Amino acid sequence: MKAETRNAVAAGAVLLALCAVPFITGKFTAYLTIRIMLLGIFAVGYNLLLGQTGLLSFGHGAFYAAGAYGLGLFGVHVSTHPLLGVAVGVAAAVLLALLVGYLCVRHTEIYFAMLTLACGMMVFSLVWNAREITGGDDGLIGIVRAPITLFGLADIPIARENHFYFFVLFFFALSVWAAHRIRRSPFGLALAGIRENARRSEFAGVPVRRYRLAAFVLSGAFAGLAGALEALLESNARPFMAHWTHSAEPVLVSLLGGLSSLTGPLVGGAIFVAMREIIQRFTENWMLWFGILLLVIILGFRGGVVGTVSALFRKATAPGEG
Amino acid sequence: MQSYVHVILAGLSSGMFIWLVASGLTLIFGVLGVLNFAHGSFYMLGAYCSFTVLKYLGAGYWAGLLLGPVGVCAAGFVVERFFLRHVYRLALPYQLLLTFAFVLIFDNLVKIVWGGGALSPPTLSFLGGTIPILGRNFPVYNLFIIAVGPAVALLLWALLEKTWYGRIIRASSSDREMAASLGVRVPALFTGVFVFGTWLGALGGGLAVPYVGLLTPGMGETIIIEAFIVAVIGGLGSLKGAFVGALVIGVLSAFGTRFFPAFDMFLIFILMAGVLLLRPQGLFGAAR
Amino acid sequence: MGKRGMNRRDFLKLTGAGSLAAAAAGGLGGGLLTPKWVWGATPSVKGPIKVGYQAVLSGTLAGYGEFHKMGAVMAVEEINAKGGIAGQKVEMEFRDSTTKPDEAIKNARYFVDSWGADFLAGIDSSAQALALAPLMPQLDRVIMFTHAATEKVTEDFVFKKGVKQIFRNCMPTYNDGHAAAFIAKDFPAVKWSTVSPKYEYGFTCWKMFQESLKGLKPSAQFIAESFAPFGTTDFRSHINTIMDAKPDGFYSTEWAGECISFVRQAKEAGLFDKVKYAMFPVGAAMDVLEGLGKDMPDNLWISARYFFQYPNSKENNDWVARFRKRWNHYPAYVSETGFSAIYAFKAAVEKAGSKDTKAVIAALEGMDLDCPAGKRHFRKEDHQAMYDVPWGQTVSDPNYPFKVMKNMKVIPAKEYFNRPPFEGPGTSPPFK
Amino acid sequence: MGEPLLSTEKLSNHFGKVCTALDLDLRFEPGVLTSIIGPNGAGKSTLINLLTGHLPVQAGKIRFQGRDITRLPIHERVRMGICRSFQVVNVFPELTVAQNVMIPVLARTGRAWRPIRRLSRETALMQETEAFLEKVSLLPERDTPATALSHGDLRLLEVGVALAAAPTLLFLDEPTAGMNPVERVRLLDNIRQLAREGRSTFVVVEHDMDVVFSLSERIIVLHRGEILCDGTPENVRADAKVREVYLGDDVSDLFRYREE
Repeated sequence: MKAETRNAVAAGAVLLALCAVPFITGKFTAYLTIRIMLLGIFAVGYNLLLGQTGLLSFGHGAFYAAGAYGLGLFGVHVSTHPLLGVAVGVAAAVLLALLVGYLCVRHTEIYFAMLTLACGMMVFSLVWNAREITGGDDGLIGIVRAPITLFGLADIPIARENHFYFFVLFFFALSVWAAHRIRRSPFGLALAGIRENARRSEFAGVPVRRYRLAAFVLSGAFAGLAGALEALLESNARPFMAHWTHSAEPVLVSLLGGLSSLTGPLVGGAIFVAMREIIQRFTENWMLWFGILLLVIILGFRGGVVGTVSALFRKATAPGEG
Repeated sequence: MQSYVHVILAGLSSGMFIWLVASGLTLIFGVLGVLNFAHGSFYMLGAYCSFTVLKYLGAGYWAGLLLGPVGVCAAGFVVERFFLRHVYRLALPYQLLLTFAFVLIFDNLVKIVWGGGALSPPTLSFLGGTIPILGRNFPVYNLFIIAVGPAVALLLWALLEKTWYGRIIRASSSDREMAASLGVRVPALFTGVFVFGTWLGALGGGLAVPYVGLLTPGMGETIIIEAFIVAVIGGLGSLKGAFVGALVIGVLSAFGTRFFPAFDMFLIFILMAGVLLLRPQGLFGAAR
Repeated sequence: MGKRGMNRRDFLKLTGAGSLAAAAAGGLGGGLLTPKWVWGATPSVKGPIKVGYQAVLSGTLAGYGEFHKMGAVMAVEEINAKGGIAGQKVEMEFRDSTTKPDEAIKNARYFVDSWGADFLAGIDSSAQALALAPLMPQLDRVIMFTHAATEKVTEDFVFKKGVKQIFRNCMPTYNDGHAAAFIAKDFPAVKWSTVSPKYEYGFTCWKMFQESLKGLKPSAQFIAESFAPFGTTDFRSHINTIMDAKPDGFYSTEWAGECISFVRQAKEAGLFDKVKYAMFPVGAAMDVLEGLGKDMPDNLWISARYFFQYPNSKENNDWVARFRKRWNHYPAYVSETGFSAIYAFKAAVEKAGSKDTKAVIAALEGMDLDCPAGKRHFRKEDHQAMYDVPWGQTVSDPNYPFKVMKNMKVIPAKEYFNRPPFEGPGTSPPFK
Repeated sequence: MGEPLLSTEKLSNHFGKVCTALDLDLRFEPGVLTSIIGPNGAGKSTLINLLTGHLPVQAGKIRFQGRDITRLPIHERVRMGICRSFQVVNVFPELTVAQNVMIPVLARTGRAWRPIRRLSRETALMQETEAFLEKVSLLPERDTPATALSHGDLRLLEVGVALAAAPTLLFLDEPTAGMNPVERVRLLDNIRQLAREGRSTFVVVEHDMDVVFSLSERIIVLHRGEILCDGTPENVRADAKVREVYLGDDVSDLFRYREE
């Protein structure tokens, strides 16, 4: 299939470019790339819920925070093994997503958005107030990037920036591949059906609420993974990860890039991080210009940047093509 | 006894204050179906404009209160007419994103025009001062706010229920296409309602100047969340719900802060989640 | 690792293994030994001295960023006018740190890795300072905190974990917590109460105040406390809590805009008529004084991390006059700390004869620096600057559009600063 | 006649004062192609909505293959074998025709839960989907999004999606509404052929008398939520009440046309 190989080649090229970044660019660009990859994991997972299943959540920062605090507390109290920490972080996010999701998926549209916002802010104030455990608003400090010990045989250090870069790159590639496969899988098609027409999905025999919960928990897992990795990157976890303004970031990023494609949220994430940094270099009033940029993209690129650009290039549209 | 009365009074004044902000938000959502994040910015702009009229043009407080919000209506007009109008047909996230962009822009503009530092308004001559209630002073202005709240509610009720104009607004909020097919110039009506909602938000800002006694860039961001909570609990789109919701939240948080020290926004978000779970349309909202 | 502190074995394993593997996988690790990191730097200092400064320039605290900037820009202008540092021009880039830790981290990395900063300075929020601390060994630049007050950053990170790159020239929580008790012990008031911020800073200061006052005056009781979340604009319920308890002493670490709202609303409710002894450890901040102006009640005990009338020395008065001429504003405490931070870098580079981090750290440790706020002594153990700040009662003065201080009292810093090793008996005041 | 496929006891429903179903006791036998007719507002669609779960039951019981399904959620009723098509087209607009029909097949075969498996590799699934596409003669349009289909093809897709759930009892709500005669005949032949295969029992709500009388072995006439008549096409045509209330005069000439 021509389109399939074309995408695979493009993905391979991007992966190679990402591998080269730490060698050919400065340390700060490598750091920004890590931030873009973290936001990419968060947003590509989130878009499984918004773009694929059609549910707008404003509480996914809570699962991001669950991942970060899960890893952090595990590291401080049990073991600092990064892979175990990430696993615990993702597990914590999945559990929290299961609880919040079970409550929220009975609603849709604005009520689902408001309910997830309320749940997210509950987690935020819980983390803020549980000072003894989470360190309150100072954040959970003392998270260390210990080397990965593989069954005592080898120690892979990830403390240094370059090594940690590949640690994140591995999870980023894994996440994008997983999201791609999910979108292409029977499960992905069922989710798309729910987005397009939830009532008809029920009449097709799809237990809609259970699938929505599955998509919710899945996107929560991606958020937890991104949170755990940020905790390792910045050596701390902060209540503001659960704040609704942070939960709004994957929404903004997916819309910027384009909801209906796999790469939309990734491109949106790159724009979000890079443009904020570039604007800050020219002016202190970065919020003004960033706001104006958002307006241009919302009104100018109606289907998001990727949606509009790919529409321009694609002559014969292969329907349903990513 | 004294503490109970003062807690209730404090709750009423803060509740009515949130109602003033939530009223514009709810009206706009009810008619246009748009959840306007930037409503907090219009509140902030209302405060800054009234402050400017008060301080620099030497006009009295009341002139500030009336002229200030008018300036903000121009901003509201521009936002709806040239930007929001293009996203009505788009899905909910796009509308939220558009209003979110304006929050960033207005916060930064205020800092550029009025500077980053906190501004303190001159104290009120008329309606200033306090009167002792049960041995403790209570600001006269807060009593005025407790009175203004219901007055605005009555004004809105009268406008929507009694006037011909109100009937058109209610008609197009329940069925946009039908109203349009009956010859209602819906786009113009939407602009009018949005500007009126903005005026309400700006009025809230103007009234806030003596109440909060402080103006800082981004001051709208904390009040908009409280207004959201109230709008949701009262029932999205229902003005009556927003009014009652504001009273409940105001008095509840006043009691919470006074008698349950562990009280926090956490309890208010539990209430919000509870209402959404058990009765999504809120206390008075129309059933979904 | 955090709670138990990093023990020796873990620390070595972490860095030991880290550098070994890095050397072995040199190709993978990229330019390991950057040419600049050479032992025995040559005496002459090459290239401009770059300072990366960041403070809050957006949101409700935007005013603080502007006051930081006034102080720092003025210092850079004056130094460059007199030939710069060790003959090199000083360049400064100023960024909006917002209040979010990840933004502060990104800016710090940008300053060092992309812009090539030699020094970092600024930071208003304690959470940002604590988030930056573990990063400093990797960035390996001296950072001078000019506002964040948390004592954890100096006690835990500098002293216990040995992150030598961190310095602070601004008064930490000690003045707000401990010194306030030294002032309060002389008052007849016994039943104390507080309305303080509902986050670490508020909790820590109230705890310090209680411990020190209990030590100095065992009869002291603490009968009511109410904590107001960040962003509170309506304090009336909190004030009700205090007035219902009928205390005779009141203490509050509300600061910036929230302090203005609180004082205004408390005055309306008559709190200050009922409670004769009210203390605001950060009430003398210029934005609060100017914000309240004539509305500031009299006889409140206030302090700040620098007050423009103290010390009444030629250097300070001259600086204040220069500041007012340059910016048409009275200097805020963050303007003084911003100004002094740049001069601290100047003194350190010229003393060390190099801008290499290790040399500058050595020069700064134990240094005595004359600043507008008086003499600052950078303690060797935790890199915290010790200097004296005044306490006084608000009084109106025809020369100023805001209230100033009368009955000024100064507690020497060494009497109330926590002492190394910051754990166990005898490390926090009152000292026997 | 053994256990009925589906039966109702005292099934009733009202919207405020308007009663749309009053104590209906109905039985549907397997393999019997039934039509439900009645003037507008007689409660035809309401009946289907009640039986398929689209509308919650206010009073009365529904049993399917002996089991009480009154409170059963929709997707479980579909799993048990009850499905329906919609009067107003209600498909998956942005998805392709093949994807539209694949979803019910996926759900039925339980393969929808596979998150990593490539859809393109599900050959068995693809063949089954194409078989259903052929039944509604939409195979050529397999890769066009539903939004790009003509009205007639959309109606076919509407029925195709319902068929793909392979229900034992399928309610078709005016399947041929808006179709041109050629498409209509083609669909009716398919339905007749499927009914003959005996896997699914069809119940059709229809206005077109030609379709009703040519297709169904049993006709239920509804009027104001009550059963006016229930029997073979012959006794329905002969029944005086039906003629007077429902068929009225203009249709009687239809019979004249029929008898010539």
